[in-house]
Amino acid sequence: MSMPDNRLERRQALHEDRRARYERMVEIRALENKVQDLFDEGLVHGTTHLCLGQEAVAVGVAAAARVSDTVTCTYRGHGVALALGLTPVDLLGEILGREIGSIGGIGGSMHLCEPDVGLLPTFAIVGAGIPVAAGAALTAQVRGTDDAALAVFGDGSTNIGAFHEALNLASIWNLPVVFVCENNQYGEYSRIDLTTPVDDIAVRAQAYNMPSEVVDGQDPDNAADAVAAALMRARTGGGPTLIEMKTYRYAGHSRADTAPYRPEGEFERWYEKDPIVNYGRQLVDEGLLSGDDLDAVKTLVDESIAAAVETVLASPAPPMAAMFDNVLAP
Amino acid sequence: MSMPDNRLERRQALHEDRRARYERMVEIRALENKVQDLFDEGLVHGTTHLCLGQEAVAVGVAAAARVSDTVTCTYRGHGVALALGLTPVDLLGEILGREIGSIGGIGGSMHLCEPDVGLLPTFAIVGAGIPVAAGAALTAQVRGTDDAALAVFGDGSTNIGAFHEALNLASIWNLPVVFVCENNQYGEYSRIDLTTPVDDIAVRAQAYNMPSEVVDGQDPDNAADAVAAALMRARTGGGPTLIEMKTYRYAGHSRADTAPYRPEGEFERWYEKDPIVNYGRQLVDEGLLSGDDLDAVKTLVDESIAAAVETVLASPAPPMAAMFDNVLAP
Amino acid sequence: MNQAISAAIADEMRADPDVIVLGEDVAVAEGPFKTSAGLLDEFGPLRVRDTPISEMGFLGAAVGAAATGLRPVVEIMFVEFLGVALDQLSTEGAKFHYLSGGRVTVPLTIRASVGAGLGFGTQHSQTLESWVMGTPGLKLAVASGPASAYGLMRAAIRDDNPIVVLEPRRLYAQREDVTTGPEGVIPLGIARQVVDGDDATIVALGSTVGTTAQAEAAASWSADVIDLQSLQPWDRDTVYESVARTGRLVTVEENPLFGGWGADIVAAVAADLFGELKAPPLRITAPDVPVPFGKELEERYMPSSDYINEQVTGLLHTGRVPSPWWEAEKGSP
Amino acid sequence: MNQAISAAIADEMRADPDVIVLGEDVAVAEGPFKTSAGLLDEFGPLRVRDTPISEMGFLGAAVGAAATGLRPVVEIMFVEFLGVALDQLSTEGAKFHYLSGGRVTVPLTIRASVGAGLGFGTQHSQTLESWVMGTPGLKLAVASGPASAYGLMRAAIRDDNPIVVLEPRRLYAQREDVTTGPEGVIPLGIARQVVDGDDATIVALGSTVGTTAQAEAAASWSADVIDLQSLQPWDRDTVYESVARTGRLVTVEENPLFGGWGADIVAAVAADLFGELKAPPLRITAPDVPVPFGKELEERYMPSSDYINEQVTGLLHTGRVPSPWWEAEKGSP
Ligand SMILES: Cc1ncc(C[n+]2csc(CCOP(=O)(O)OP(=O)(O)O)c2C)c(N)n1
Ligand SMILES: Cc1ncc(C[n+]2csc(CCOP(=O)(O)OP(=O)(O)O)c2C)c(N)n1
Ligand SMILES: [Mg+2]
Ligand SMILES: [Mg+2]
Repeated sequence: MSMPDNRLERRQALHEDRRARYERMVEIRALENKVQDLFDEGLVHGTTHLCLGQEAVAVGVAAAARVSDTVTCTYRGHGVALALGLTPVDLLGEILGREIGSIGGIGGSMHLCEPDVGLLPTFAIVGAGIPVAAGAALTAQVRGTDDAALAVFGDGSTNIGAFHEALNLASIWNLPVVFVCENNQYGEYSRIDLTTPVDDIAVRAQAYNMPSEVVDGQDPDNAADAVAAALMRARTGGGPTLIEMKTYRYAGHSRADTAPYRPEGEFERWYEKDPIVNYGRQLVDEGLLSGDDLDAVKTLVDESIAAAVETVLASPAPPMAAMFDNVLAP
Repeated sequence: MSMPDNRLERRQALHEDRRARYERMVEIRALENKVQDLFDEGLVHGTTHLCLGQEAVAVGVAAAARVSDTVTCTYRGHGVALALGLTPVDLLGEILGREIGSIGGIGGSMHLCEPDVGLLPTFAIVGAGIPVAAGAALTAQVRGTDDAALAVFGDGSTNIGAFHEALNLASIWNLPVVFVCENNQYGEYSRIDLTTPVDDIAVRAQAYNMPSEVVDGQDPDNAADAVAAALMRARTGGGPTLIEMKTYRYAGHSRADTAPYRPEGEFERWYEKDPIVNYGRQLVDEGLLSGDDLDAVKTLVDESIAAAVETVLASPAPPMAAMFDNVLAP
Repeated sequence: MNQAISAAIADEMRADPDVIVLGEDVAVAEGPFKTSAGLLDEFGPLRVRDTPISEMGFLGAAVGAAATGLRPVVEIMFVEFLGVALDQLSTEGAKFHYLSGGRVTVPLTIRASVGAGLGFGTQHSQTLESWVMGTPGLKLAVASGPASAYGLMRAAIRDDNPIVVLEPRRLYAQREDVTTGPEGVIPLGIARQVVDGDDATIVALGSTVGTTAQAEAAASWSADVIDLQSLQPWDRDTVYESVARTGRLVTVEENPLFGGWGADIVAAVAADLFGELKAPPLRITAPDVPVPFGKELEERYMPSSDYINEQVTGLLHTGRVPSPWWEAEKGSP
Repeated sequence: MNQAISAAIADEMRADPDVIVLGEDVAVAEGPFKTSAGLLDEFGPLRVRDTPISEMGFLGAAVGAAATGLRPVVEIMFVEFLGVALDQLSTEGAKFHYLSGGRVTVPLTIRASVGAGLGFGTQHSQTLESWVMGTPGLKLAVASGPASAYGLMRAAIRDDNPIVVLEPRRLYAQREDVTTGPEGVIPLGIARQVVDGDDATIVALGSTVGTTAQAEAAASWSADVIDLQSLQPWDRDTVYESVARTGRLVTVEENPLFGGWGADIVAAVAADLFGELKAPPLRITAPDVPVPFGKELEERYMPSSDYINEQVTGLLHTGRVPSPWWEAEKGSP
């Protein structure tokens, strides 16, 4: 077992090796837990939005997409970013506002970016990344490559105009784009049924004459397969797809939110489908990993996250002059 | 036969008397043709958007709604405004920028308003009136009246975010509002299938778990019945409805547009369903009117429009100081 | 300050059954910043409503509700979200009264949190008065603390026009005794002189009011510190009266220099009190960059009281506009 | 001017296959104002596209396309429609470069028609520079005629930043000989002195450039008339050099006074050239009202050359800022 720290290798591993998918989910969970700890210790300036519980979606998306595809994602993007190949140092550095971070500590938790693996700057505005992904798909279409684009966004985002306009545009132009809705059952502190009058987000694709699918988002292979099929359709001129990943947000919306609005027993029910527990079990059942291997992964990941924290805490804050860089391109 | 010039009576007539519906359609057509003439003569400053061919929708909506309901409508609103009860002088006055116009010549063709019959200021921004109608319905809901609201908008408007957000909001709040889409087959110079990937706009209601219906918009009774049913549902707590009225825009989009992009024979095919010709024939068949009556209506209407033009041309331009009125409420 | 806002809304809701509250998580959760605490409990779900994430939709609905008789108070959680809803505010709501010949009014209050200092990053830290300025038919007020928020909010809800009330986010946690009731209402369009002094007139707004007063208290000079309170319309009388006396005008803004509200104050004073200025008008602002995240950078981005002190001192000593701090910073490698 | 715009886009499309054109009815119909004449024919439907009515969607798509290598030119038919799309411009596109540590660029040109004079009414007649100003990361240029439109458009398309180019609608029909090719390109950020004179520096933009030059030609005084061309960034050197010589600054704007771009020019000059001003800076603007429709009212709304002449003459004779025309008008019953 190995944990590559090169971004492209990290990404590559997910395509080839289901054990790597398991590792990456464990890593995402460990990192998110660490972020919560750091926040509770007062080390995180600002806010955080954890994707605990949604690890399989992130890994599934990254496993299916290739690095020349473009991905847009939200403020709840730590998992997707790690899965795409960013390193824990890239993330923690950014979240803690250090020079070593993904964009030099200028952005924070909500603003990660890594063009090398196809990640555009992540979006703090709900829905904003959806048309932007359609635009990245337009580039592929105009240039005649077989690249595609993916937008990852939440269930609550499907109520905003940008979602509607982007899906309509993608459909009428037959753009190679996959819309991945992480339906984690909540938008901030509101359960989805309080804001969204349909049971399945996927039905909304009918308004655009677009294929769609409801997918169990708690299984990374399942998620990867669904995204891969949609990507294949996109690359071969079949146009866009809306995929609804049913998943669950284990933590509150952000920061100190403890999710008191959650009905009793809901978390527990979802935890039965925990992507890490179940996928680990599955790999053991298949003989790909042993029980000891699972422990070893956890240990390895914990060590690597601890090391990343150390590296990041030793990294300086961005110099004052950094705020003047990159306002305009030369 | 009589042509009331009081706005409330004009409106009332449509509820009670199908001959009035015929008259009003003839009036709308005559007015729109007159506007085009005035435009061609250089008497209209700016632009116009005629609703020739769509008369039955306007009359149907006005016949079904009551004056305490609120209506939002677009720049293509001459017909709806006349049907709701505004007089030819109100309209022509505004279109020609005279003090006698609907809002004193401050607004022009795209900005008509008459609170007495429930018409909010008409909208020159595509889609903007749709959430506003939802808001008027919210007033009724909060106050516990059984009034309702109606939004009238085009097919092209269903691609904009405001449409999506308004329908979602109306559905989740169960608002008493009826969304009336005038599908006149074109948005500006583009046929609907070039911008909109569904055959029937009505299917879009599924994305909001909302009832919807496709209606022949070339028959005023048909249109009125569909709207009345939806209004009844709205008033009795049944929530919003999307109604798609299939209709056709006889003229170009605006001003001097002669619609060269229209396929050969399309206009002719639609003209077979002409609302005025057919409804007139129907009323004659039913014995409600004679052929002579139809001619008399036309004559009466032409005279009244001619008289309105005269009145308006004799009305002064708004005084310079009028531009400073009503910027802020006191 | 969040308590003062909740209290102001509650007082208006008690006084007028037409007042309703809309926004994302304003009801059950009492607002992401707890600015609608207790409202759902007291006024119920018909009048206090959580919305879907659709600012254009619910702001538009609020325009429609206002135009038909309600007095909606709408929360835009971060002012940047107006970027998905501006049409309804500026092109519809602000123009309804005009476009109805004065027959439709739009008594609509839009509250939005603004400003840097809490680490929310580039897309959640601006003040963006500039998006609202320059739209006839709108009013615009900015709270500078609990009493100010209470008083402006009540006046805004009672006003028959669409009004944007901006709330500097980092003041939500500020506490002070607030006079509630009618005496606590602050009329729109009126500035408030916070500090009296001689050497300059310093006009501040929102978050910069406190910082400026602090700067003045610590300084070797003294100045009139004016909390502008309303930006549209702004109170020329108070500003002019003061500048006529002190002969020097300084504005303190949290936004970038270019496009900031201070330019309007300076341009008006420079035109109307030309002969009475003893020194060039000075605008103290943030630099022309997006708001950076790193804690030290974000702190530096906002004009601090030390910096304000330094700048005004520089102006008084040299009679010229001192360079902003970033000139040196940008020069260095 | 519409021909010059079509020509500029065509020239850039020939030079670079990454340039594409998006907008409502820009392809088959060649643009509602015929500003993309011939483009579909020459460059085909992959690069010249009619969009659904969804400005947020297609402007957002253009941001994404630009961030991944294309150079989109997007038409926003009337600048007001930015009100449904501003988020993508200001909060996304303008901040991508910053939020990618400089690794993503957004070479995006947004064209929008602006201004009054054609009877399009209140919601289709504003200039709205104010919506775009104050957003670091954006550039903003305004065309003042065919040559200006050609030159600025080419520079904008080549630039690696998001740029808004505003096109005064009533100049579309204007015709003049235009130098095309590389010599016709007008660098961004540079003003152009249109007229040389002595008594004042008059800074104009877009539609007011022609009116101001006309006013100057008919006047008893003479002035430097400067076409600012770019507003963000604006050319301090040219303006300062002129004001330092003439000692008087006048700005001429089609927008309302409050929130207008002139305030920024005046505030900068008042600060930096304080001692050199012989008279108060004068802003000639439209009144603070929505744009009215009635023909005479709309004409009066925009500063005419007679009015400019009158105002500047008043300034020169009295050394004070003259009242704007509406003071008298509003006073009368
Ligand atoms: C336009 C806009 N409105 C509101 C917000 C505030 N906000 C941030 S996250 C969020 C909830 C989003 O829910 P969902 O799309 O389901 O994503 P999740 O957080 O569950 O991943 C809201 C309302 C925002 N960032 N942007
Ligand atoms: C937000 C916005 N975008 C674009 C326009 C320009 N525009 C005016 S009418 C129109 C076509 C609208 O088509 P549709 O909704 O079908 O209504 P119709 O004109 O056919 O009645 C367009 C694009 C606008 N007014 N507002
Ligand atoms: Mg969610
Ligand atoms: Mg249509």
